[in-house]
Amino acid sequence: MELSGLVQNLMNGLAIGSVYAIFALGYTLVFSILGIINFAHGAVFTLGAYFTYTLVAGQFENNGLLKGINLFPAGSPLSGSPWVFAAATLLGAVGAGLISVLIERLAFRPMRARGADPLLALVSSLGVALVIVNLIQLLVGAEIYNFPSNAYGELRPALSFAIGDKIVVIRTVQVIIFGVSLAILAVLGYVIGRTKIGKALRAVAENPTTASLLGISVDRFIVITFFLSGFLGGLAGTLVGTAFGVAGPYFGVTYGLKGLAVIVLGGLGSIPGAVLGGLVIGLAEAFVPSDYSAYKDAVAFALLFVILLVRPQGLLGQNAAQKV
Amino acid sequence: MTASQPAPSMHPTPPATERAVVLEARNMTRRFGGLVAVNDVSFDVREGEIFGLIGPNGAGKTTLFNLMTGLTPPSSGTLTYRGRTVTGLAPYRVAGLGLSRTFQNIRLFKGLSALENVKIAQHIRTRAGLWQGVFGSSRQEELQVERRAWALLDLVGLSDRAGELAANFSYGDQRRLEIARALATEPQVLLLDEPAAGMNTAEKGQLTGFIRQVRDQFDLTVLIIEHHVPLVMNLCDRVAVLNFGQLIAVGEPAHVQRDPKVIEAYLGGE
Amino acid sequence: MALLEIEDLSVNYGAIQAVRGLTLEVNEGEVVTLIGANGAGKTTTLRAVSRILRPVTGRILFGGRDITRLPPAEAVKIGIAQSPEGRQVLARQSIQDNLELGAFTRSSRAEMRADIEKMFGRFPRLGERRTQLAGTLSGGEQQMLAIARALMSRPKLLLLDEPSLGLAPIIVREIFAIVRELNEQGVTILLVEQNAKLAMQSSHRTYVLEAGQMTFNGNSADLVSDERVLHAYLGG
Amino acid sequence: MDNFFQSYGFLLVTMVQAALLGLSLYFPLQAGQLSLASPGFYALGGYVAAIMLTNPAFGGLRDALGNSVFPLTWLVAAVLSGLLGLVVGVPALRLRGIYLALATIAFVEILRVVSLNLSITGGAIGIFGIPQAFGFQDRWQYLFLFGPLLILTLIFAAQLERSRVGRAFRAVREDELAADAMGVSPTRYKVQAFVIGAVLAGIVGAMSAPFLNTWNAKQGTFDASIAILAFVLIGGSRNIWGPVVGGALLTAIPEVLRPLADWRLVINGLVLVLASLYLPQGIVGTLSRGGKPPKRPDPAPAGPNTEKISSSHNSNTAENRP
Amino acid sequence: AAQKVETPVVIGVAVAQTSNTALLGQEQVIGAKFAEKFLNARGGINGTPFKLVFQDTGGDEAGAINAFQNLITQAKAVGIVGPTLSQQAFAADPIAERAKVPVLGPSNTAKGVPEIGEYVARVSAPVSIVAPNAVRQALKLDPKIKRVAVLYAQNDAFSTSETGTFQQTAKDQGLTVATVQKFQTTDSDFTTQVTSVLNEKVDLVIISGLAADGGNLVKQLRQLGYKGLIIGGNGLNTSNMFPVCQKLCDGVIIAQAYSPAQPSAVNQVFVKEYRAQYKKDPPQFAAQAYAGVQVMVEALKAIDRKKKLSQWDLGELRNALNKQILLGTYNTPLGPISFDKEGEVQQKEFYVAQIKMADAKNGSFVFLK
Ligand SMILES: Nc1ncnc2c1ncn2[C@@H]1O[C@H](COP(=O)(O)OP(=O)(O)OP(=O)(O)O)[C@@H](O)[C@H]1O
Ligand SMILES: Nc1ncnc2c1ncn2[C@@H]1O[C@H](COP(=O)(O)OP(=O)(O)OP(=O)(O)O)[C@@H](O)[C@H]1O
Ligand SMILES: CC(C)C[C@H](N)C(=O)O
Ligand SMILES: [Mg+2]
Ligand SMILES: [Mg+2]
Repeated sequence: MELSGLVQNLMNGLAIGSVYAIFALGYTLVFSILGIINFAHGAVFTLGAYFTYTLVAGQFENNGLLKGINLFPAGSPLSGSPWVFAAATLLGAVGAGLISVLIERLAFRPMRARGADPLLALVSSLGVALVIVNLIQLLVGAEIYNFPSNAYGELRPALSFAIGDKIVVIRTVQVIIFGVSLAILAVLGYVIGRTKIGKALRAVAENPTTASLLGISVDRFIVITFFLSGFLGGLAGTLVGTAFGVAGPYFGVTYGLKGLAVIVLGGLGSIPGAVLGGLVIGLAEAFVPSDYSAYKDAVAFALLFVILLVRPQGLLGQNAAQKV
Repeated sequence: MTASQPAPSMHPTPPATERAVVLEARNMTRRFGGLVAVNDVSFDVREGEIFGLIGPNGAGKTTLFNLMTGLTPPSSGTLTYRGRTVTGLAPYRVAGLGLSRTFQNIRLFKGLSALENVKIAQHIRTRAGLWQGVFGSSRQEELQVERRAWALLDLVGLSDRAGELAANFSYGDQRRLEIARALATEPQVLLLDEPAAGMNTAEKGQLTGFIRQVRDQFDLTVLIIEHHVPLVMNLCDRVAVLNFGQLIAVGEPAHVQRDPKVIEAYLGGE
Repeated sequence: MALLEIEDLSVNYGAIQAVRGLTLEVNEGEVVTLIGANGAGKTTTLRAVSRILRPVTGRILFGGRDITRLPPAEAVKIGIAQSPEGRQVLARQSIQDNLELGAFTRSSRAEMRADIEKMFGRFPRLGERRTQLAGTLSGGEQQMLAIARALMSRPKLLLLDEPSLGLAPIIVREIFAIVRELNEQGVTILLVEQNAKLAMQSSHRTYVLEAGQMTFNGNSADLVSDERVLHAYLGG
Repeated sequence: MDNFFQSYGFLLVTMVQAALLGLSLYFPLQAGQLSLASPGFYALGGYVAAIMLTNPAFGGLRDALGNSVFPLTWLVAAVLSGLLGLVVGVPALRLRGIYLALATIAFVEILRVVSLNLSITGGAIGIFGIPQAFGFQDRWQYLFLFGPLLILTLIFAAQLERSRVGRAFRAVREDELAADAMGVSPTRYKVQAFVIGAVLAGIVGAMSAPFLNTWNAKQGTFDASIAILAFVLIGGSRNIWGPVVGGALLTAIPEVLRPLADWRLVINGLVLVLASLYLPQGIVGTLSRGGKPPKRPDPAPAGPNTEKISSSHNSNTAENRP
Repeated sequence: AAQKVETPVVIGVAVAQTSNTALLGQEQVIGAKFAEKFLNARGGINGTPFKLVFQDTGGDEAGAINAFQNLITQAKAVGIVGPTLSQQAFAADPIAERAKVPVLGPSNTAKGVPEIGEYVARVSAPVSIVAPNAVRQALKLDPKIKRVAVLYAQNDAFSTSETGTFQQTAKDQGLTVATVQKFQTTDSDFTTQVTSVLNEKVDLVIISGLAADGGNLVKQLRQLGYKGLIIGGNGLNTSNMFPVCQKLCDGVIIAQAYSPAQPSAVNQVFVKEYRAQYKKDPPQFAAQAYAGVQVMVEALKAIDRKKKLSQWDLGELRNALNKQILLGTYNTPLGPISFDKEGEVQQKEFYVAQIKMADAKNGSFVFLK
């Protein structure tokens, strides 16, 4: 492969991969503490984007029960400035975090109290996802909403340079997403890996009863985790939304499967694993020769399959340290 | 039945030294990273013997059991059982050869009833495949499995709770169930990893008699890991002592008990 | 004064009544032993005191305060620690992390570090292995870790569920030395032990449980020579 | 009545079909394997049937066999699914829990993408105009195929559960390592359970292709994997009736809710949540809690081993406690 | 027993109101509801009102079959307009065929749909007829075009069949297909495809996909620096694409089976009312759904004139309706249409439009002559 192609694929892969990673982080957080896959995460991701959109645009158009309602009849004060947009993004993420906490309260906690099969959480969260997605459609319709293109101010839409006679380009939005996901990784990695909070989280994850015997308030930690997960999910939703449009109520759900692949590849419950997994899958997809682009999805999954056979616990997953 | 009175043996047993060697461990070694958990251990176990394995915590006793039953592959060394090499076989094949064990950290099928636990362990001694099972042509075999399972539960005194989930048993009762399950595989060598843990002194005494009894009834050779010194001294024909992975003494209990190395490493001066 | 008072406690697992109408008390500064056959309800009692089981009836008072409805994490905060049956070490964490988590409710990092070193002094075996994952430790090593971890919270009341289980004789002696030493420092201890003789020698009073109910109790010194106890638990 | 079958015939058959797919996931789950590969084998079976029933290459065969071609499609689907199950199962079953689930989903996705790109599978459009099994005109007539298959599968499952192999499955589910140490080969029984599920899903697929009139890559997807898992969990994963009840109910609910129009999927979601919360053991698990205690069989007509134990069997068992 | 026809007469509409496909189905619902309101206001079926019964098909085959069965047996619809996707049509249309209920596909454009059976017809012109117009138009705008890149959503039945037509047309017109890139309708990042396109130095890009993915593709092509012409397929033929590529949608060429500029009176009324309500031009899918209902209603009128509908037996009416649909010529918002004997729509006028964005959100399809 030519150098330019290599560089281009690398950049493409990193960009796509960080989108996967940022989505998968929230998944993995909840998994790491409760050992369950929260299928509603995709829906929370979508909600984050819709929340931000509501704050920015103030109204929804053609369809749904909210049609015709306008938060800002005098024209939105919020659109246009990148700082205001950033504030809206933050609020949207907080909203998503709160919803996530609510989901935990209503759909997970009672189940834990009854000692249900943890797999059942899959079903329960699937139900929650169904409710959220269809409520969105009922309220604002299935159409695509998009953030104003000047959300990030006057940044150029793409950065490009040439290697030889070939051009290499990357979208600015993707650079932003890449940066944000690295920053999130750094912060989370520090909190989980280096602080007392992180240790307690891992203890709760491994054995809640034992954790409570050590004075760790299990429920409180679970709430914190869900908030974080929702917050990150919502943030990711907005970021991805600015890059690709908020493509209807199913927007986040389509990331669900990839996100799952990412966290499993990286190692369930591992924060750096989620990021590494995202990047690996992103890169693998980017390096599929374009003649075979039809097999792109299959390549990601074939890679996953093969890697799992070699490393059954995923790339950065811990081998269950169990001695007989 | 009490500790001091051994159950009357059904066979007149020849002295240990004259009996055939059934197990030969040769230079068995296992490393975990830099740690040598079992270090070049060799010993023989003879037919019908009750062979004790003692040593400080972390000496490598459980690891040695794991090596012998195929759960952990040795880094080097071999174990032969009646002339056949056991090391390198999968655990279920080792069980098939007739070596069965209990676990220090109890590993029952917790979500299944006591009865099921014991039935499952007869797997290797029964034949019915998928189709025989589905077409009901294995009914005779099933009935036998069922009967043996009850008999074994009787033996450990748990048959009145046969239908209860293993998880619901208290710690000591789980240990009893583990022994019944191990016996269900119809072993010729029984490896017990701290069977008396969680039992009180009186119960430990009963256990001594019980182990002798099953040894005689089923013609077993027994290896036992135990920290309760009186039990070991009372029960075992011979005792091996491990320390930091190495065998530091093998011999008759009374002899080993006086070994200064053993006293220093394990028993502690008193 | 009684530090721990259990009044008419009953605990069920589904339909199974594991503890029935148990009343007992542990005075401040006392070591109390709880003995009984397998399945008598000893572990269940400790789990109820630690608040991980919810009693059906009865009250649990700690320092005069009713803690029957307290969440388990709060129980640790007010000074109740347990070394549980089956060790329950956090298998995927290192020895060091297990001990640090034992001190979760404490705030001074420096004190915690010093205490960890103290534990390593007591159990050199653990000190040699600080970074080893607890799940790969031998049974006895895990037991030492579980006890050390319980001590890390500097409890007022220490609950020990069969602490000598799986330990070599030397270490068993060490454990009971610790019990005495802690007690001299004023820690109150409720001890469940199968090694009844040793436990009674190291304790002030003893309760005997049978099928979820208390059958008798008294000064340990008296009970050691009691016929009934002798026969049932001491192998006499 | 007639009208009932006309209106709900399709639904009834899809309910039975869902029950069968639920069972195909239930088998590996019996051996503790969270395999979500069913939609893959289902899709494979469907393609096998669709191709055999429409592809000109099989024209001669169809003419020669008449209606017997339908059972033949089931057989071929079963065999191919079984073989593929073996090939995928042996390596994949080294994985545990969610890892296995994802590896099997990966398998489903790979199959999907491949079938999208092959011409024999009709690419993205798929295969349409599939002839009707035995000339059935109404959807409900397919009950004559799926119904007996369900009954046979249930009998199979019930018998299996009581047998030695069924016990081996449960042992592996409860504790692989202990099972191994007690003489049960985990690999062998995991693969067996997986292949049984694969074969069943393949046959269901082969029966479904004519039933749906068309077959395409959307038949085997991640969504289907999750839906089938939900059937089993909501119905109850520890009883053969669980997948049946769960599959039938969860298939019926969105249809029953049709009068709610726009709200129907919202309510459907709520039902899933509430069912998970209030029926933690699944519907059947909750209904059938507390089985009766096992009964001791009549004393043995002395076999060599039992004799030994019974002869020493002390009447006072408590005394005999070790 | 023979069933009488009830009033108001029921026409079934089975389109995707949930799932991913709802984005398109939602427009069809609107179009059909417009038809219901206007045609009833103008006397319905010679004075007898009719009523639409909607059944959600979701996005899959089972959903479509269930919806059809419901309409046939529960709602006793005389005919059905639906389903949304061709793939669903292959599953559900045979159900109607066997029950002898006429079906009009409002948006099924894949090959082979009318051939499903006697009772199956469609008002949506197949891609093979519509698509080539766009390529011809592009060449008119820029005769120097030589190299073409073709991109399509490979998991979408209709997009894969459309791309075949596009590629054939390009070759027929003497163009070089420099690269063919595939994607999924669920994809949102197209950097890989776009950079391949850029490096091939093409001067025309042809996209077959749906609104969200297609819109994103357009947006990313432009953002990453593609300057040439873009042709979008039928799936991009909706204003739903505007919010996705916003200003960057500008200039995309789309061949249409419908244009708001179509001058017939019926269309102009439709457009006016639609604009009044939604502040934008009606999209093709709404117009086609409207046309589907309209065809049913007009065919019913013709039957009613011979014998009052209330006198008919339901089965016979369905039969007669099927025959009548194929006989008539209808003046719909799509322009005048009729059917061949297979049920394939015969449409005279096709359009090529170019997107003109007024601002970030609003734009229109400008009719190219
Ligand atoms: N999987 C493993 N990884 C790392 N170290 C291990 C592993 N298994 C065992 N060890 C170490 O090997 C040593 C021997 O352990 P083993 O369990 O055999 O001891 P033991 O003699 O049975 O002790 P105990 O009497 O406490 O049960 C221990 O120090 C233990 O920490
Ligand atoms: N999780 C459980 N579910 C059901 N029953 C249980 C459970 N745990 C314990 N039991 C039952 O409750 C009773 C008391 O058990 P507990 O564990 O308290 O006994 P114990 O005195 O600690 O015994 P051991 O000395 O064997 O540890 C026993 O009959 C036991 O079978
Ligand atoms: C709604 C449309 C995009 C459907 C497409 N024309 C099809 O036939 O599948
Ligand atoms: Mg050990
Ligand atoms: Mg206990």
